[in-house]
Amino acid sequence: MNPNDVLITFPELLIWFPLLSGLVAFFLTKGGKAKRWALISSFITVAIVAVSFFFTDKNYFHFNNVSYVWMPSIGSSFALMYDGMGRMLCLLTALAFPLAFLTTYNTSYSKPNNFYGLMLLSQAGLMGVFCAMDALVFYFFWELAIIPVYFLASQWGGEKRIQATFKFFVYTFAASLLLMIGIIYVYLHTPDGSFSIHSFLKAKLPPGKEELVFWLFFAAFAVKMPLFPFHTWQPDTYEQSASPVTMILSGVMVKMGVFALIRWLIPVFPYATVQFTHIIIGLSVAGMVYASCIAWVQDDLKRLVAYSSIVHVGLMCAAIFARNQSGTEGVMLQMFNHGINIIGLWIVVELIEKHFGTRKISELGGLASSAPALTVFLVIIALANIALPLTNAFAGEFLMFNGLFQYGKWTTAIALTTIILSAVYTLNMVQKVFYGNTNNLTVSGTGIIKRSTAAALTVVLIIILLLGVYPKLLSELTKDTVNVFMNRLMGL
Amino acid sequence: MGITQLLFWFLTVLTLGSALMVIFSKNPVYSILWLIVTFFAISGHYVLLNAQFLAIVNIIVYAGAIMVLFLFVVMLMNLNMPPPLLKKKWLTFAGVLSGGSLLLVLVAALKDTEAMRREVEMQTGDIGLINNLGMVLFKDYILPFEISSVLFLSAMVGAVVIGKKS
Amino acid sequence: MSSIILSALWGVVMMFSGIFLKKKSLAKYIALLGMVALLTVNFLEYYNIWYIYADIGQMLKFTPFGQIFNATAFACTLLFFILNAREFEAIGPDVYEYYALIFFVLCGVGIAVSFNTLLMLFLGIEIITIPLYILAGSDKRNLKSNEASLKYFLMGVFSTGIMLMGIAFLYGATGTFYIESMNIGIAALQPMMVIGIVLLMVAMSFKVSAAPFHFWVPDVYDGAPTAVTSFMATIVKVASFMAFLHLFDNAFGKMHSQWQLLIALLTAATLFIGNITAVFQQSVKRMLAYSSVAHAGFMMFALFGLNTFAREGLILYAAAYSLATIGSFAVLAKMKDFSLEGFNGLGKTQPLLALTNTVFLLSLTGIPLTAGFFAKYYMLMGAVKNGNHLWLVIFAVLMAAVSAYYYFRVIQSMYFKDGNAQVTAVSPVFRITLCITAALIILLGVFPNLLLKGLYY
Amino acid sequence: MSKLVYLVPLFPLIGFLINGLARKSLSKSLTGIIGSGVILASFIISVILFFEVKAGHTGVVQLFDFISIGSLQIPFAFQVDQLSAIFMLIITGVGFLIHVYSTAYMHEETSAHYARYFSFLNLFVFSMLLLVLGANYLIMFIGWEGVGLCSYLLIGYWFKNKDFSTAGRKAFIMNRIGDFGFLLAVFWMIQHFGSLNFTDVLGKAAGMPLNDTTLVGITLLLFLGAVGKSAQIPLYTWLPDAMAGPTPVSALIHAATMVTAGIYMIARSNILYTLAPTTQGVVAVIGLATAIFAATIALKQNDIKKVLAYSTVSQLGYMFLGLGVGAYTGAVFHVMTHAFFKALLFLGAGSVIHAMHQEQDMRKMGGLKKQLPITHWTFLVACIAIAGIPPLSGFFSKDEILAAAFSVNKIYWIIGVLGAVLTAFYMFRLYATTFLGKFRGTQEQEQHLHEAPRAMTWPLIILAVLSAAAGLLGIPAVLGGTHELEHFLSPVFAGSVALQHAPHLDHATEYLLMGVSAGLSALAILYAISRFSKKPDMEPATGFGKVLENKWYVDELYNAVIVQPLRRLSLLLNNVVEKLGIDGMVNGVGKLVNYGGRQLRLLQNGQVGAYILMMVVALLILFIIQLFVL
Amino acid sequence: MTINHYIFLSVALFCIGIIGVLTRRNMIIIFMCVELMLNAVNLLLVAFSKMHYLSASAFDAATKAGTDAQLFVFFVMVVAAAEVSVGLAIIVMMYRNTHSIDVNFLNRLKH
Repeated sequence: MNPNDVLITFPELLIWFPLLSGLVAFFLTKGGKAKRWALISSFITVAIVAVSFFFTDKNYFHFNNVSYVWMPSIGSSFALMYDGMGRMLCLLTALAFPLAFLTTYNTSYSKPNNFYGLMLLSQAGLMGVFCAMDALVFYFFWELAIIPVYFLASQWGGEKRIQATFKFFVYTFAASLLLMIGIIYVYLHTPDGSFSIHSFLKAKLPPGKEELVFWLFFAAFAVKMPLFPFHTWQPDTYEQSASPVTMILSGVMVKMGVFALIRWLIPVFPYATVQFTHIIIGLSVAGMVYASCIAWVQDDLKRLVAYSSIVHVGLMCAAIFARNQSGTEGVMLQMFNHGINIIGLWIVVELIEKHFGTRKISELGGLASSAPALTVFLVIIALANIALPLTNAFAGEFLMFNGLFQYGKWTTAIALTTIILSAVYTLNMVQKVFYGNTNNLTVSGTGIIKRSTAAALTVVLIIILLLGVYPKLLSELTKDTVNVFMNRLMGL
Repeated sequence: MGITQLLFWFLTVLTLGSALMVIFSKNPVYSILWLIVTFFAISGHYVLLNAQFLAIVNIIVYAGAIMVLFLFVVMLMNLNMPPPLLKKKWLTFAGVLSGGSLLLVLVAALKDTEAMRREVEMQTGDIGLINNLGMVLFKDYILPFEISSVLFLSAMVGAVVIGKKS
Repeated sequence: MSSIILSALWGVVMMFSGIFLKKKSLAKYIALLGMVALLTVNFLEYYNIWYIYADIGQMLKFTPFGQIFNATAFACTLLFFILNAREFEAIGPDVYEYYALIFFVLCGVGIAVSFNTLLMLFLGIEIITIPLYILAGSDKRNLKSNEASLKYFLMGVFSTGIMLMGIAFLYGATGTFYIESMNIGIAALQPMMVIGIVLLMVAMSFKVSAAPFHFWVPDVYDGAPTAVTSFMATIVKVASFMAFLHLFDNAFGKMHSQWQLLIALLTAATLFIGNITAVFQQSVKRMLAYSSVAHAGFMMFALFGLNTFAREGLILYAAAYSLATIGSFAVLAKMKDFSLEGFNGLGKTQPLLALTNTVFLLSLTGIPLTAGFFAKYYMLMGAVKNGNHLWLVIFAVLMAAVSAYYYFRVIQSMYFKDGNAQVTAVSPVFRITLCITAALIILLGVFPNLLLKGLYY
Repeated sequence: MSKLVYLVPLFPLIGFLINGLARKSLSKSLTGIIGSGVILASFIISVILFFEVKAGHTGVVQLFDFISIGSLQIPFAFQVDQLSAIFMLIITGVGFLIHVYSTAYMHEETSAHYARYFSFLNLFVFSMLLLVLGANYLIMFIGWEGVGLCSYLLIGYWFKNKDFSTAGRKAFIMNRIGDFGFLLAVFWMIQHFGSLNFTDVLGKAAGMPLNDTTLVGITLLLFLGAVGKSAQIPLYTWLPDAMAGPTPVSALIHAATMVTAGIYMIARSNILYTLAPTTQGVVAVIGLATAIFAATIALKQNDIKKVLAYSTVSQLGYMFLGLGVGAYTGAVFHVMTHAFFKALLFLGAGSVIHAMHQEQDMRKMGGLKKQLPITHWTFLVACIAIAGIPPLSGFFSKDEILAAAFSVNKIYWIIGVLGAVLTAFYMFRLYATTFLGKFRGTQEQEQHLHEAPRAMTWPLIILAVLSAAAGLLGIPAVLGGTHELEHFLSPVFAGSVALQHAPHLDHATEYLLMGVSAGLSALAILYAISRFSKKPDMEPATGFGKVLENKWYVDELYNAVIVQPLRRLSLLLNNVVEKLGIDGMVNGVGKLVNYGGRQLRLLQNGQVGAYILMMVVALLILFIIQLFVL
Repeated sequence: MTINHYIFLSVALFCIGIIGVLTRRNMIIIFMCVELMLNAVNLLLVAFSKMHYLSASAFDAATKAGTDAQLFVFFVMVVAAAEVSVGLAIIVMMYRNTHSIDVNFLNRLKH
């Protein structure tokens, strides 16, 4: 394939398309226009990603890689790559938005044009993060992705949304700035003075500094993931944001941190990684148990899901730092599957909140009688969330724990207690919300699932079961990335 | 100790003494008058250094024009009643202390260095004469000279804008 | 050179047209004409087309660096004029004189960024500040304005004294006023040199409002008429920074390692005081004043780093910071209530103002896609490249996060809080100019090279 | 033909999908036909497969790659051999009978719930088949978790009742605790053997030294999994609570199939255990302890299903004892016989409950012999079988285990026999209280007493025949039999048998042992019948009896020692560490900045003099630093 | 005379000026103290000028070294004059509005 024959590459298309349609959405002030526009746009994005899966061959290199000169004076270029991991996360991003839009298709937000415009902008930012091959471009999108989310979360949501979002924003912003220093530092030590990831991999940091810079990077990623004990912004933000925003935040944004660990942190700082493995795995595992315990005593559905997300992310982080093939492959699977599962959970939570007017576990009950179909969906998604076999999350968690086991038996044993605790809090929630007798709040659940949400839930369900039975679909996709990652670690 | 030295010490004592009087006089008018004395003493130093042009300019511009202007303003405001020193004693004390320590620090830093032994030409030398200065001013320093006219212009405009009654 | 002469001349023109033209409203057109002429002349000069020749001896030295800066400053002033035309008319009767004074200041700016001797530095700085004493007090009946003017004046002349003492000591140590002749790299400086450098550093820090020499800033910025504050906080401040950098780069660059720690301390103090104090401000005007102190802290990194990144970064920072600050002051000037509550609900009553103001505030925070991001980026790059005192860089970004706190409070007020923000009449030209300013910020935020590649013409 | 093995789990899966998805549109009879039909289909294929295996055609059938990461290849594959064939037969056979039984038993449910019930039941059979068919530990684990899930769903089938759903939750969590061990073992195996396939793992393990640390670790962890699944001490408490589910479920899950998964798993991994005598000791002791402990509790229970539940726990203990002493065949044998008679007991109990209109307290029954003749006779057969009276099946299987226990440790045997005696006693206490004596229920109940419909009685009869006759498969040599089962299973346990060198008991001893246990049991039966047929204990128990009635207060103990402290810890973490500690720290930074701002701005006091003073002081400091410090 | 005499004299004068600025409340006096500081600078510059002249003339009798410092002093005086005109205008304006020339009176703007 001649590079000149390629009109536009997939990664570019995935960034520009949502960006432009997002900008257009701002001007669709009338009625439900913006809503429809956003939905159609997000479907097209899914279609683009779907089409891109036919062009994975090496022959299509030029469809998937691009590099424009951006700032020659400091050696930064607008370089994008669409590798297996990027492809998978782009797919997740592409899927997350229509799911979010479908769920809330019957909700009317004030100023829908701004709402949907900002949503699409954040999609563009996320795509950029997952495809960036240049540290500066990466940082650029990294920050860009959260700005729309800040506005979204502050404008639409719960009562305390402004404070909660503010905390989230300042927290992540501070951490990102540390990342910026880290990037600059590495850049200045690259052999060819470039921000390209390939130059970053060749950078030779002076002795004693790699550790410091490692932490600068790690801080940003840890806050974003969020890793215990940097997580306190998360439950508040999830609780207060509007559901579509929460879906994006937890389903996709969280993956930015995990993604960045694999793409940037560990390959760039292999020695520091080895050095701090114990600390980070320790933190992750402690965080898993800690968050599980806390999830148990939550009364708010959103907070409960938020803490469960911390547990999952802790495991992902630990598995990455175990630095073996099994763990990394597991993380790959889990990045996608956790995204789907948690979006599914949010859909159910959103439906419950909208229909019954509360998210308090103590105020709900007996939904299995009043909303049996919802119960089926929720139980399956919740079980997927606790990684029951033959649901999508199982293979990933299995591989991650397996990877962690190669790091340490006792650590794994401690981490593995979370499968018990997760069963405890999940089933506790299912029981309190769905079983038992209905009360006057929950007496009628007719019409809780609209056609659009049913479609969204069905998609989630299909993915859960399909990837549960045949995880290879995903693992084949990311195999190359894992191999590259492992070779990088082995080659040292 | 030659006459130059004597003069130098005399002028030095006069300069510092009158300067101190400036800041310690309660009446602003006295302060101004002491300041004029200081300027004269400094002009004396200029003469001693054979910087005749500056000596004259100093007297004309500073002691003559500027100080009269000050005096004029003070008189205009009819402020015979001197405001006391700062009410807060500690602030006065702090001021004196910090000014004094600044002096101390500077003196301590400078006193032992080699450069301090260098001689200063007294009474002779023609660079300070108007002949030399005029030539340089209007040949090499024409640009700053013109620039300072802009400065004056802006000061003038400003004084008018501020000063005129609206 | 042409721009220095032309701006001085245009100042005179403004003065005289004030005498002949009685109508206040004409002043802005003449001023705009002058600005356009200045910009044109500056560009021509940049491409080596000279129309005015003057014997400058060795007193001034023109570089593409200074010319790009001039172009930036003039362009900002142009926007500033358009945005603040009405404010000027509101200050007092002497509109023509205000414009004349601003042109004199621009003359000073031209000198201050291209001086080659300490004498020209001194004169340039004085030409900048003396008209500002007046402008700060131009709202004569307003006691706050008077107070601002007087405070600025008293502290300004004091700093002039400090600066002159520094110059004297430098002269004593080196026997010259030419800055390049002073630039000798020696291991141990003699005390006179040290004293001179420190005194000059203090004096320049005062001008650029670096802590702890910033105390005049909040009071003066708060008290002066908003349009004047906007001018002082932007063009004047960045020009002082250029002078600061120019001086310390060319005169003491080779002794960098010997005074770097002091700059680091000043930077840290500036960042700390500026950002932390801004957090608690209730008046947006005063908050912006403190934020200007905080930004001075970031610009100090240019002196801290003193390398190519830092120099390029300062240009970028100057442009980014000036555009954003001019913009947000312009919006502020239209507000009836300068307090934070006064902004409540601006997003609903004036969506365009709120949107552009958001862009300005985001740029000030340093969010990507705005010029502020790359400005900060270059500054930090310069500092990290320098290699010393990495703690300072980390401290700086933490303080930048604090800055997000107070800038976003304004954004919150505008969008997320209920209220009915009142603004005075806003003309279409104002709106368009505001949009242009915002667009420029975003353009520079995506392609900072547009500005920087001019440096290597 | 063995290629068709995938059909065995596939049919129930299809049944699950049809019943689950179309639950609102299917009629009850259609649901029942689909639900039972798919199991029948599986059963037929199982039978065919069984004969294939018998003819020596064993092997692994690979369907697709489940996980393949570098060198770690975990295929989705089924193992068809003697052990899985037997279990397949038990599961589909007993499962089919229970499905048929359920069609009648659950007939009062609405059709949607009815379909839900059958879909869960089908899903359960599917999971159980996966468990026994899996050719590696991962597929086994999938089924392992799957049955846990189905157990959760079926126990909480009547979800409106909070206690029932709590019981379901408890079952799932207890199972998860077991899974914790299972998973760790799996990871350890991957690390050590690089594979999870039975052939690889067991093959590689065979060459390892005795009592290797890794082996002991793996086997202990696997055993933890078995403890959870098969309800052994200390994780047995879920099983009695699981009686909250519909009675056929109790029969299927909590007697015949799921709880035996642990035994299957250890039997499958027999070589590992044989090579880890330490673990074997642990298994035997825990099994024995459970057997006796549960038996004591069963003595004082009044709920008909609770008695059966504890008896299940107790019998499972025997099976573990068998595994612990190396009598793998015996354990499997007991699984089989137990599946028949315990399913029969439960179904019989279900018939009684059905007749008594959901009354489960046997103190309110009595004298049902006349009204429920078929139930009564089949129940009696089951009771005799479980009590270990020759020649019914329970005698042979239990005796085989006890004999093996005796040859390892005499004390095992003594306690085992004690447990058997207790079993006989409480089973006949149950029998006597329920069927003998006078009716003690209400008038209304008495009028409605009726024998169950045919769909319920036929399974009872079939199971009764099986309970009575299954022993024939394993008549030991000492009684002149050939022990068909041992012969059949020998390829699976060949490795272990070769390693074991248990002293063979001489015939005299064996006779003695059999005689003692059977005799004592018979005495206990007679005593129980005479004691309870006339006047069952109606008074609330006192003293030690009360402790037994309250199950040794184990649930309360767990609650007080584990659950409540954990919950309190969680609350503490949530309210103190999270809110005040971590979040407080984050917010504290914000507050600190705010406070700093408020204090710092006081520097800006508006006084020019002060400003200049600060400038001078700063100048002074800079001088001092530059001139004297540097 | 050696240069240190002049340096110490100037520094002393300068510091007296600073002390005056710090301790007085009358704005006019403060301003005068600043003038005192400027004069200290002027004196120092002239002294330096003569010092450099002396050392330069040892090598070149026709040297003009030191001229620039004296011209600098001239410009300082120019600027000082301009400042005085502006400063006094501001002080007068202030006085007109408040009838006070006490700097402590200037405290509307703070915090």
